[in-house]
Amino acid sequence: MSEEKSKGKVPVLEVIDIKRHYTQRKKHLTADGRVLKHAKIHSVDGVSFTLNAGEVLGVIGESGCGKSTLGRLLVRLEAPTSGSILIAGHSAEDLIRKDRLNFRRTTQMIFQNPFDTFDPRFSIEKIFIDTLKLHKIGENNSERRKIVIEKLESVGLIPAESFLDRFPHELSGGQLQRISILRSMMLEPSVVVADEPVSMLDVSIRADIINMLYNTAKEHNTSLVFISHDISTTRYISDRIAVMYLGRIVEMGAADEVATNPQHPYTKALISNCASIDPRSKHNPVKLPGEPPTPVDMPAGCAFAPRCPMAAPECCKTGQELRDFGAGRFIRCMKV
Amino acid sequence: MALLSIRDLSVTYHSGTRHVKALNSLNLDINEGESLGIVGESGSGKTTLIMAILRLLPKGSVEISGEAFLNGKELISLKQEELLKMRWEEMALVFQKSMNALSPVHKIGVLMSDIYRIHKPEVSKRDARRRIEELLELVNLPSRVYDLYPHELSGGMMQRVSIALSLMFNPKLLILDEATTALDVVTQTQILEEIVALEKKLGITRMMITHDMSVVASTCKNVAVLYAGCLLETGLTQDVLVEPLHPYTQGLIKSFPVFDNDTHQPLQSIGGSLPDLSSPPPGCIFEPRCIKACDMCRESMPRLKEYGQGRFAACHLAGGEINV
Amino acid sequence: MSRYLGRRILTGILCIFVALCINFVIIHAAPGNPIRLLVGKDNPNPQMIAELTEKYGLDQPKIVQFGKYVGNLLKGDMGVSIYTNEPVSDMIIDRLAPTAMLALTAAVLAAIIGTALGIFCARRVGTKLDAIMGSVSYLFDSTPSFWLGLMLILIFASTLHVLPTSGMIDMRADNEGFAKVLDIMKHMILPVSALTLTLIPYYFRIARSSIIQVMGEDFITTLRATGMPEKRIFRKYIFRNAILPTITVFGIQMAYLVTGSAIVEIVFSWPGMGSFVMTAITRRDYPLLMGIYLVLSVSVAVMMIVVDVLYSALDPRISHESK
Amino acid sequence: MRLNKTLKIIKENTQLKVGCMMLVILFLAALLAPVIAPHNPNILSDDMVVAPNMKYWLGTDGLGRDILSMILYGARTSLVVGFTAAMIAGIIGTLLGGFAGYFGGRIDGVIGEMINIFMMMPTFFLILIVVALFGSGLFNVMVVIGLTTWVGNAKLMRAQAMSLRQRTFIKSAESIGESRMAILFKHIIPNGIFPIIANTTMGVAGAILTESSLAFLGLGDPNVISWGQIIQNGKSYLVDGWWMCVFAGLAIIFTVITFYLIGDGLNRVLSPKLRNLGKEVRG
Amino acid sequence: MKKTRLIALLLSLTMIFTLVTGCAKTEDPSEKPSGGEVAQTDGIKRGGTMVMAQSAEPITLIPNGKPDDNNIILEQNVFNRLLKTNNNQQVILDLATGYDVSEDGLVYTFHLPENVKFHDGQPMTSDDVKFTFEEIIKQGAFASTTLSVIKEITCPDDYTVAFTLNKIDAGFLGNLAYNGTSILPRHVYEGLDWMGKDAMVTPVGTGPFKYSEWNKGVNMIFTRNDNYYLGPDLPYLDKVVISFIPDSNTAMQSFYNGELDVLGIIAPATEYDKLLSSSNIKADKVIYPSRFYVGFNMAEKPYDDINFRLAVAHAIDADDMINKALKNIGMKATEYMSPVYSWAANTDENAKVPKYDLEKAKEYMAKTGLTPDSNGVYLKVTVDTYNYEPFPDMVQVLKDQLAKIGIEVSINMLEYAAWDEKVSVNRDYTMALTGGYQGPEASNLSDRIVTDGYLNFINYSNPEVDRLMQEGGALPTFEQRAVKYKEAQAILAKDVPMVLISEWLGYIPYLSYVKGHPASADAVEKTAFGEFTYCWIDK
Repeated sequence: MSEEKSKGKVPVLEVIDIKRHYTQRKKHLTADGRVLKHAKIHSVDGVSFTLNAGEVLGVIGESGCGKSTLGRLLVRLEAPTSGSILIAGHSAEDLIRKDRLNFRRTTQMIFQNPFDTFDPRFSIEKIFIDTLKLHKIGENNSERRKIVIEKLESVGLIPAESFLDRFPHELSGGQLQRISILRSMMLEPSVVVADEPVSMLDVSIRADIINMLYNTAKEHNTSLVFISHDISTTRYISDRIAVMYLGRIVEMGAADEVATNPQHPYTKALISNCASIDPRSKHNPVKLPGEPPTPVDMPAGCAFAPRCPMAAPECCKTGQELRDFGAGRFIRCMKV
Repeated sequence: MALLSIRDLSVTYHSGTRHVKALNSLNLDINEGESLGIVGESGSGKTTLIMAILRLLPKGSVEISGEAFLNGKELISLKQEELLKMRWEEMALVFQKSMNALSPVHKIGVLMSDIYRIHKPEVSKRDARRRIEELLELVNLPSRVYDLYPHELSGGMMQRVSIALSLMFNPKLLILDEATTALDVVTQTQILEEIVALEKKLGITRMMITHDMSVVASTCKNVAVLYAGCLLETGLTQDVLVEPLHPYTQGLIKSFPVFDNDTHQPLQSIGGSLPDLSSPPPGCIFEPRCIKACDMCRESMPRLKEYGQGRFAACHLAGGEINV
Repeated sequence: MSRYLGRRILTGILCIFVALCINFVIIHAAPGNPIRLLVGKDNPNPQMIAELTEKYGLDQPKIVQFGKYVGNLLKGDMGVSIYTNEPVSDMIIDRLAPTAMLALTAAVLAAIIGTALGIFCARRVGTKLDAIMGSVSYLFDSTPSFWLGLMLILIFASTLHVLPTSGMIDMRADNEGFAKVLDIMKHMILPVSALTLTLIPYYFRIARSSIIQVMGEDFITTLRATGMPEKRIFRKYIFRNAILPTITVFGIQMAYLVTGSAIVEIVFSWPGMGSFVMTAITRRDYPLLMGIYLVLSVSVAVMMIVVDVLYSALDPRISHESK
Repeated sequence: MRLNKTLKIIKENTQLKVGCMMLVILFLAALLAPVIAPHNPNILSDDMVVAPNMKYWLGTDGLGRDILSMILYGARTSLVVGFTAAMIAGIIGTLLGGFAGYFGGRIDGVIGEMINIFMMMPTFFLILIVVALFGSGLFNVMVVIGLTTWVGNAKLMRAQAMSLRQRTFIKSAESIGESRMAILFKHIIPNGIFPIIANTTMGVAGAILTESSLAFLGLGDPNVISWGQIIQNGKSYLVDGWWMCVFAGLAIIFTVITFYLIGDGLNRVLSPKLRNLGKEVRG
Repeated sequence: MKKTRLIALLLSLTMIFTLVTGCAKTEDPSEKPSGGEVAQTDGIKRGGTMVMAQSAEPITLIPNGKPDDNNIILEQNVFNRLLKTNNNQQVILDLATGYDVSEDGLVYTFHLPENVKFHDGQPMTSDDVKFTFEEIIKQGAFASTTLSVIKEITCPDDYTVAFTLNKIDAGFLGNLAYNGTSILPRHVYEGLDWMGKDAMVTPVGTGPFKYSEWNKGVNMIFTRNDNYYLGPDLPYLDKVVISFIPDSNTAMQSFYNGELDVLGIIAPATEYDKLLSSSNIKADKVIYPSRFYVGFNMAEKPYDDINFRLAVAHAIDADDMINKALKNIGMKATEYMSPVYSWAANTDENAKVPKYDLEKAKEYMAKTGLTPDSNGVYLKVTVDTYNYEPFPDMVQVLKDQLAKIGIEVSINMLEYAAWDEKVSVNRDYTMALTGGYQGPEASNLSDRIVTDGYLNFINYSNPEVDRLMQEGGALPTFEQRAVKYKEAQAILAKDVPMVLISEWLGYIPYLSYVKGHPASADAVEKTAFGEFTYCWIDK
């Protein structure tokens, strides 16, 4: 991990063993409005990685694996239970304490649901202008408006003026997601986290969003964390891929490497189950017995062991380390 | 012979002054023992189609025209009593939101055996329970599920319960409405495989509705592409997905990232968005978004035309010629 | 469950205590001196006032008074009325019974009639009848119960002379046994009607809307798709699911039973808590007032917990089990 | 543009339509009372307990005041009491509920317990005792009703804020750098306020009913004319002067229905669940 | 002299239960009427139940304990006193068969009948009488203040009891005849805490009716005492039921509905026309020594200004007030002394209450030195009054009348206890509309007007009046006292410390088939208020 550091290059984002534990609250409200407590959940359980400027890291995993929590931790929508996040070598904790606005500007997030990303009561113009005003970009509103129009046109939302007066519910999901990306990028962040940015969109328009995200990130030399359950898409956009299972990274490496040559049994299963639209392609999906796990009762040993087709008795006993296999490849399995 | 044939089925929703034509003269056939995947994005009328066939659309504000024959019986005009008998015995359904598909305050087994005894009132409660446990076993669920409440199961398990429920009377036609969409890839593949295996075993004809073409690609013999209430293309899956005739199908396939390919072939979207169905374009329904659209497309809606064995497409330009 | 219940009871007690403090402050901060009232303004014997003030401990600092009150309360003693020297608890029980009789009858009737009408209309949504019933429910919902009571008196008692206007029993008749019950029932007709009529819309709307809501649930579609006849779906599934809110409302209604019927009781001179509270207020009978408010707070707290427990018993989705 | 939209919404919802029409009548009655009232309601004439006739359309009360004029002027009192009390309850409820629901944690704990405590208070008796003990001026009545009836609003707002804080646009606002306070006032409250608006509208009706109940118990403000007081006075003439109670009661019912209708209509229009019903069917 | 047990908190109801005693009309108790006589005349019907309403429940069952308006019926029917006040407010014999007064006027000797038994069967003797009065004084019961002149009580024999007084007290007999002096059996009431925990002990007396049951909040039932000493015919009724109906309008409806035989509460003023015009209802009129008046806080400006008070006095039209607010059930107050004590009233023209004269009022107003604003309003005042009938209506009329001389009234209606604290105790007010009992003796006027009078919340102080009132109270005969009182009234007429409006009139309605009601002509002389010994139902 310290590879880049030794080269004298400070990574844009460095995540060191962050954990996020919840005490699960049942979503049931009692008559008097209290929330009832439940068990402890290890949503993110010791994740570490680094990310360089302009790099795209894809994070894949099934629902409940903690990938969305990881995303929220990275942009500090939630505070980690332990561990630290360094942005360009500075602790996020310090940054946010010293200058919250500046920190927010540095890290941005693209959300899954574009239909809900904007306050439904605000026009697109107000959404943009408010953001710019908050971050003291532009001298006055007419100048800001000019900036916004320019940006909108650059991503093909033409004529830009016609969008400004409209309200979020009057736009399609694709348009909204583009506006969302645009707004984040306007702040020139160094890290952008995109949490399933296309999963709510129709298949026919996903590609545009993916492409736009990729292009703007590269253009601004922004580091991108792309969170998704869709391996094909993730592979398409990512430089590197991290596979998560029950709050931990089980495998990480260059996108093509992980995709074509998965090593961890879970990654293998995931990729073998990966859907294809070519009816001619034959694939023999690896079956995983048992139910998809919940991070409530974590097994003592390897978290994947109960479902692992190659699990040995010792897998259930001792935890696994994320081992470095060189060339940026990390795998958390003793069998590899 | 076609188990289900749909003829000129149209559904219009009326609300105030708006009239939304959710299904527009749909024609479809499913042969016995085959499987049909209906692909469509949101707003394409997939769910409306099922609801219309099952006669579950709300009365009053909805207008249905056309016919749908199941095993020779016309469903749209069928009498209520006969319909009640046909439901579930001849056609069963697995719902999209399986979590909400069962009464939350009743135990799964109790509800299932109650349903069982609608069509088999003579069966004792004990026998009903045995049958239900059998069904649960069939979908790889432990029999203790019988005494659980829906909220106590995970999404995958509930989906299995839904499937078990739908197989209760070995229906001739099994309809799956986005039945696996909410599930994880691994679970989804597993359940789909189980369904395919079961239908072979029980001789069930399957109609599957989804927006995920990869699901269709791996499990369906035939595919129909639905867009804005119109059937644009249909045929054998291996034909349609490999060599799509309709520009919409082509666009869909291009926007799907291909995994097996090593190269970063750029993805493409279909520009624009769904037309307003209360005032559809005068010509081809897909014309506003079609990159190939010509003048003719703006004038008239192309009709479904056969291009070989069971292969249909509705496009003026399909097959490189102009179809009038 | 028991842990949850324990927690609820604990917080309930805390809330009751705070409510008690607030009541104490309000009651004692108010102008007026119960001893002056007791002695009468024409008999302002200062010595007697001083003696009585001391006797009831009203000369002590308020905080000491409050401490003593709470101390006695913990021993199960709610004190005695400054006026009658009777134990507050006995006095309240004496008055609570007629109130409960009146209000319970009304609440049960309203729940049954309202729910039945709600179901009736829910199955006819959009029809003229539904619209008419809806309007009528607005009408009764908007009618102040005291006014309705007056109108009932005007029509049935003063004009038609068919029903008694006030009280609980016929003073002249020496009814015993069943005749007495009948007599009480006759006296209950008007006040119960006034209460019931104003409560019905409540249940009507809850039942109607929850049934409409449940009818729109996905699982109803499932049941329809299975070929289950509508009647059976309704009886076994819609009703069972839709009745839950009604039960909650009924429980909460129970909690506010006393306050809800107070004003109607006053209109009909029903010997319940309504006029009792008014008298206690005018007399500044501190222990009695504190007692009444305590009983009311406790009954609300208890009903809330009961509703909770009942609800979790009826709705398996809600469980307070700590695994 | 927005006005047109509002008008359209009102037109499409029967309850709102009828309610708004009734509200206009009420407001006109209250505003134009000095113009349209046939008599000065404060003047005690010598025509006491006169049944409705051509001179006194709705008769007179025991002191010779014209009931119609009193009812017209009474509309002012009812509206003032209703709106002020409901506004107080609405503002307190919104703020407390908003804080509790959005910030959660300990703040929520404290406010939650406050809500519990207030729920256990026998509200009407509390109002009764405070007004009886500390004076029955209109100001007292309004404030006391307002201070004791915010609980419902707080619970609604709390639930709203709790669900809103899960919404993407709140997280989005946070990630864009807005402060929590700004988000509360800029996004949470404005977006969650609709049920509170509807509930507050109902609260107006509730406050009017409470005020009339108090007046009926003899705890009205004698310096203003209120419908409850007309009934309280008229109750002595129930049989021989039925018109006093009957008409004033009808005025109360009219007003209360108005606000119930509007509240219910608003609920229907503003409730996202019901609003989206049409969309869902299309699926 | 404060003998009344009135609790003013239920002022309106109070009046009816309290009757004037003392020397108002006569100094000599009249001859004891013999019970048998009436009974023998024209076909009296025995038996039956009589139902009456009462607004509130008793707070004690010991008639001599705490002051309680609501146990009057109990006191009058379950117990007897030595003497009683009849419904014409004359002192007559009750248990006592006669009495002698010593030459020096300090020893009163009473003779008791020999056949009197308490309800528990024990005979009543002079010892019980001695016990009763000693205990009243010992326990500090409410009659103890007025009976403090008693020096010693002796029992020469079982049926004779003698009271020795400290000093001459012309009101002594009246005090004995007043409430709180019922003869209680020693064997039951000895050792009990009358004022406290034992207040609810089951009553045992000698009266015509026995305490039977009390259904809390519902009713209290009295049944016939078959061993009543006036013997076997009396009382005529089998049962008397008090029905507790807090709301007077509801009570009226019950009464009209025939659910009550005797209304028992003060009828709302609005009902009088109907009551008086109804053929099957009888309503007997009673004047109480109680009057409605407007008081000024004379410690404050401009109320210390005689011109201002005169302006108000002339601006108040009592006839209008009586007509509108009191529904004609009032009597214009003309003198500063209650007409009940006519012997003490100064009927001189220049000692009378100012008459309504709007022009004069305006003149006086102009003289106050206040300046009217553009609307002609000289000043805004707050009038504190009670929130129960008839004050709310009266204050509205007052507001209307004062508006005519440029006084804008803001009404502050209070519950009695709050009014008491604000006005009587704290004297934190400007003007007050009030009423109040000014009996049971003429001298009670001083409570409201002498400098240290405990009801002098108007802060009136005139040494001359103080002196005259004190002297008047200490003189032995009415003639002597009347001189002083009349002189004081003349001064009051000059100072106008209060504006008297009306006397308090009451009607006691009952259905006409009720015979022998205490208020009726055939029983008024021989029964006390609320005593139903001679009542019978003619139906």
